[in-house]
Amino acid sequence: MIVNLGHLAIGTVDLLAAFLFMFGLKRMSSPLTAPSGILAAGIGMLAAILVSFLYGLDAGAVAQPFLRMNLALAAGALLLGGGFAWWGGKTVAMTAMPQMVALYNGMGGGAAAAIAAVELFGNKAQTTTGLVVTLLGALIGAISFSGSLIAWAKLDDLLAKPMRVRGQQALNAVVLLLTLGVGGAIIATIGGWPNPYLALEPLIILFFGCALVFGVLLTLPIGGADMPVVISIYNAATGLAVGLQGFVLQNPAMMIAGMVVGAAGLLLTLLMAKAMNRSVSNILFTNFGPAVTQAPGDIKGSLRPTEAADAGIAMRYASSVIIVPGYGLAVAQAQQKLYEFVKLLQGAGVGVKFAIHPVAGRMPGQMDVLLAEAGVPYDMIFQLEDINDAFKDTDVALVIGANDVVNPAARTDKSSPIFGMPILNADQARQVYVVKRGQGKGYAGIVNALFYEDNCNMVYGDAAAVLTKMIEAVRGLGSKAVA
Amino acid sequence: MIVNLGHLAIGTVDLLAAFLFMFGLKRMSSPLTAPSGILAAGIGMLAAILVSFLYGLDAGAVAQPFLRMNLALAAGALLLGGGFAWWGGKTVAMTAMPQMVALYNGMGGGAAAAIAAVELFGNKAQTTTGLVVTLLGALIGAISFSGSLIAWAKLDDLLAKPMRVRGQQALNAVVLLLTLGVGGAIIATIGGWPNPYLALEPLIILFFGCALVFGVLLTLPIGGADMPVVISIYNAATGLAVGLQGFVLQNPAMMIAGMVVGAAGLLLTLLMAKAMNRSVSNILFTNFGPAVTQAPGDIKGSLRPTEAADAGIAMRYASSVIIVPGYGLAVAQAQQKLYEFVKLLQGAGVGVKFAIHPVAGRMPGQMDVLLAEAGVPYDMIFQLEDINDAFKDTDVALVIGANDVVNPAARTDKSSPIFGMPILNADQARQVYVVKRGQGKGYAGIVNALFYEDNCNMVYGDAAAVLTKMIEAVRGLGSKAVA
Amino acid sequence: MNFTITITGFVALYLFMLAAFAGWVIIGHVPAILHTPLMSGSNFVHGIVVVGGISVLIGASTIPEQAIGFAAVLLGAGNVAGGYAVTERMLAMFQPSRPAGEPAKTGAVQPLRAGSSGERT
Amino acid sequence: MNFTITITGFVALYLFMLAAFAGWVIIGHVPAILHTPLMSGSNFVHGIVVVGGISVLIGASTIPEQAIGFAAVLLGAGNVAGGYAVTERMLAMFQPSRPAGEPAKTGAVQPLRAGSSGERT
Ligand SMILES: NC(=O)c1ccc[n+]([C@@H]2O[C@H](COP(=O)([O-])OP(=O)(O)OC[C@H]3O[C@@H](n4cnc5c(N)ncnc54)[C@H](OP(=O)(O)O)[C@@H]3O)[C@@H](O)[C@H]2O)c1
Ligand SMILES: NC(=O)c1ccc[n+]([C@@H]2O[C@H](COP(=O)([O-])OP(=O)(O)OC[C@H]3O[C@@H](n4cnc5c(N)ncnc54)[C@H](OP(=O)(O)O)[C@@H]3O)[C@@H](O)[C@H]2O)c1
Repeated sequence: MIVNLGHLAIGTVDLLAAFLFMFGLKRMSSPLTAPSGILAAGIGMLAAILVSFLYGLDAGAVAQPFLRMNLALAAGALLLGGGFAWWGGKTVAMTAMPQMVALYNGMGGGAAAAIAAVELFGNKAQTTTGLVVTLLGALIGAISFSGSLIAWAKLDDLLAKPMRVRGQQALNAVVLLLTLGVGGAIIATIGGWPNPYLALEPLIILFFGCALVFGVLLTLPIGGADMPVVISIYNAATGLAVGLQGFVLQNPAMMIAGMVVGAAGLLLTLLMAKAMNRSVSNILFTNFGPAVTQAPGDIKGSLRPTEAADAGIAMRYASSVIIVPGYGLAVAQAQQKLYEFVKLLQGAGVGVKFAIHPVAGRMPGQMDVLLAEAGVPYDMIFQLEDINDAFKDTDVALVIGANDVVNPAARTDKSSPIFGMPILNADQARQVYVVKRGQGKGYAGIVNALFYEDNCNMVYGDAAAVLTKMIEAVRGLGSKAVA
Repeated sequence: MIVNLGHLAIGTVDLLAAFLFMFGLKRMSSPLTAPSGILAAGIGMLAAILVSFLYGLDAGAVAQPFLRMNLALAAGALLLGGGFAWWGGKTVAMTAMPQMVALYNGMGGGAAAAIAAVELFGNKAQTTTGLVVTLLGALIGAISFSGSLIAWAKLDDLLAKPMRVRGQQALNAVVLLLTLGVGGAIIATIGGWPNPYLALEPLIILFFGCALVFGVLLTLPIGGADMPVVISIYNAATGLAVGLQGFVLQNPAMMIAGMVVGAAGLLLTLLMAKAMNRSVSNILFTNFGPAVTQAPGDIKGSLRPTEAADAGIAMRYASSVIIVPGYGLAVAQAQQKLYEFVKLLQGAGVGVKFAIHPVAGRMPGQMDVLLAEAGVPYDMIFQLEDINDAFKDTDVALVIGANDVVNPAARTDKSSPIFGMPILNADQARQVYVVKRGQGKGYAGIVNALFYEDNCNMVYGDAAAVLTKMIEAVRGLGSKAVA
Repeated sequence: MNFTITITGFVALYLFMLAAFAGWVIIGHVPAILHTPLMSGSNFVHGIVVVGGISVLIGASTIPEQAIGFAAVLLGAGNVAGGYAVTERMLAMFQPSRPAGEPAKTGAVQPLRAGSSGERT
Repeated sequence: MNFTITITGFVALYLFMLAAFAGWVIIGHVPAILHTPLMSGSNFVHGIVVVGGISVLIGASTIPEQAIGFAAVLLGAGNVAGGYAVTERMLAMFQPSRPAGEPAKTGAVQPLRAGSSGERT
């Protein structure tokens, strides 16, 4: 009876949680409703976790002696893992978001793999279907685990440049086949076929080892800037692994939540790749070859540097300014300074907007989050298609730490790696200021003809330093001017 | 083995069908993709129907002697019911769409109720849950069946005005309670409780009888113009009934398809009610009271009739015309004539657009379908929020068979039954022509102050006749003018 | 392997919840211009009830069961065929300007994606 | 009544199909401005794996099972707590103009619903 009530409680709460997850994700489709969405999903999660302790009522005779210990272990693990991750999530710098998401995602994949490991070592699968699903979930979870950790290390600059060996593709294929082979051997062994070479346990360990190595090999060669797409893929993969383990554990909430994330992550990946004008397989597998070398003769004109103070004052007397932030803004952590400057301009009656390219920065939406962090209201922030026609009626375009996203080569130069990508029409503004430290190229490694245009001046220096000078200059105009 | 393969085939095809249903409905969110959407859903349906004959492999010993007969009966019923309905659907006039949908919907509800009847008479429910779900599905299906038939009869003018008795609400409540009571008695009887009054079979018959009567009583008092909302509710109800019977029959495709329609129909109902600025319960239950009597003194000005020919020629020499079609256009079946006239105007260089109010006509989207039938390309058709600002820059607004949807009382007169409903700003055009037969009021039964405005002229007559005259007049200007 | 489908109470609730959610989200973005075909289209979808009718009729073993089962299939088939016919007919009518072969002399009319609300002309 | 949940192969496929469809449709309309929080938000949702970890750990009856189960809960809890923390933090940052208490002297800036594509300024 009590056991039955336990099942009733778990089933009801899990059903509610599954609904809240989907409802929450749905509400995340607008900045207005998003905070309530994550809250709803969070409530569902909390309830599901609490009620899951009722599985203790189910414990069979074998597990009974361990029950109190196990319950304590579960609570301890929850507090420990949850506490650390919570603290990390609350304190990490906004610019480090991509690697944090990678880390948490890897944890999820690892958890799914660990569940599979318990099932496999305990030989708990009832049917061949169950066994195959367990192995599949273990494979995907383990790859997602080690791959995400590599992605995290790369983004956190713990690992240097992309590492590749000759014949990387072949090596990867061999390791994957080996993993699948070991998986087959496991199925055969459990199915009762004679296997003279290895017992079940070593086979399982080998299986996980191979899967983990494959995840590492798959991720190492990929460039740091492609990592967001990779993280998104692993996010979908973890979702899939969780869904599969949900089937193994006969837990529909896990099945649903995992599969929803699997599909959502896949779609998000495709959207990102599309915004970068690349295919997913191109990102994953063909990230080779030397950087494009461009004949310098292509570019006519010369670079005209100008002082930060002069540029700042010019903007103070403009009537409209559009700001194009890019990866450099994140590097310089200058978002607060930037908004301070913008508020000065607004106080002086200058109309200011932000123009965000879908792949500005190193993660989709990174600039939006960065600006939001600085307190910029989101109705000042415009996406490419909403603002691109406005540049031509604008006095000043301030390009700050951005490069590829305003490179006109995307429009004209068929040989350019970014050809075909829509770009922000900063060059159409009456005056363009470009803030960057020096002659550094953008992510695509190509020269930017915009910098040589007649209406463009360069403001050299770290974005934060340049903005400080601009703010001082405008403030220096006296309180009347900044009324 | 064969039986197992049958289950495999049914399961696979049904899974595919369930997916195609959702995929198809999703594609119906844009006129561009909608035709492929209904095709996809249709393919899924066809496959599901064909594969369902494999249930024959399942037939137990009792049903075995009947099997060939039953298969033949099924095929016959399919051809007979499908053939008639197909023919009806292909030949019905576009203006009769609402009642056709009501009819088909009633059929679905009836089918669900019939399935439940077989389950109940055969006493096939395994558990109390199953029995309750069967009864619930039977109730909803039967109500939807009889209610939809009444809706059909009303819309097809087989039934006259709303019929009400005193204490209608109380009567409805009594019948509903009676139905539920009989349902309870059925559960008790099957559960083995002593029931001295009635045997199981009469109880079941009584149950269906009460449910059918309730559907009739619920629908009879509702005005014909509210029928589309009622149909939409019954559509959702049939979906729900089908989903419940799907559970009883352990058929997940039925469960999913039914529930998808149930939710979709509910949302559609709410959207419709919102567009009419009324609540669903208001439509269903409080459709009483005499029509609003308005003091004629409210309206200043006088009606100025004009000749159809003059109005037509005036439009020929305008540079922009917006046409506001309404219920009268559907009554007059004048959509073809209207588009003929529009093409004449376009040929002469006049810019013409159609402005559609969300509740113009007697069914949401009815005007869109009507114009589409006449061949009007859908990019000439604008919804209220897309066109309302354009009236003020427009030479002529031609209001044809519409009334309430252009009544300024909705903006100003708090006592008006349509107060608060957004209306089309036809009154802001430089010149307004209103085509109607006489002094007839609109659905809301109130006087329209627009008709008395200085910039408004009335063109009396049946819409088709008026348009014929207009076409002749414009043609009469000679080929040069209509170059 | 055995491919019989068993859906216990709770799993049914999960299926219902998911399906209802999907239905709700799918419809959320349909433009008003398509409300009528959408109504008949969803009407068509619940015609799947005919499959249930067929399975019941096939399992019938008495004359009354056969009669009611026959009615179920008849009605369900009407739902399916009629719903498809009217929906397909209506949808085929919605045509954009260009492919319709019209001379496209729309004058001041700026083509606009149908149902794209939020844009003002 | 018995509330044990049994999901056979086919029903699992139905659940998976429905969930995947729902996930796909839900994400279809998310504006680019929210891509990062959405990624971390969906990341949070698959943290439900921790529930699986708890059930496995509770059923553990050997030291290795306990150890791996403990790891599963530890990792899953990290997924949940971290995913929630960063998502909530990011979303709290997105503020519209007015409530932010700014003097709203936005000059020529016309407020526009964030992420409303299709409108051109
Ligand atoms: N968003 C995504 O999801 C994503 C993902 C993967 C790849 N990408 C790629 O990343 C690129 C993004 O374009 P983007 O225009 O944002 O950036 P970018 O093209 O990478 O250019 C960044 C520029 O910022 C400057 N910079 C660096 N640190 C700076 C500092 N502290 N202060 C001032 N300037 C600094 C650099 O020049 P100096 O060195 O001279 O200062 C560099 O030219 C695209 O090519 C895109 O395809 C994006
Ligand atoms: N669309 C929906 O879903 C729905 C559902 C339920 C209710 N409604 C209600 O229906 C109303 C719809 O407004 P509406 O402006 O379209 O129509 P309306 O307000 O009902 O007015 C129709 C007008 O057309 C005229 N008319 C009738 N037959 C005609 C003919 N053969 N030739 C020319 N004119 C003719 C009538 O005047 P004469 O008699 O003088 O000709 C009448 O004034 C709204 O009140 C709405 O709330 C709509």
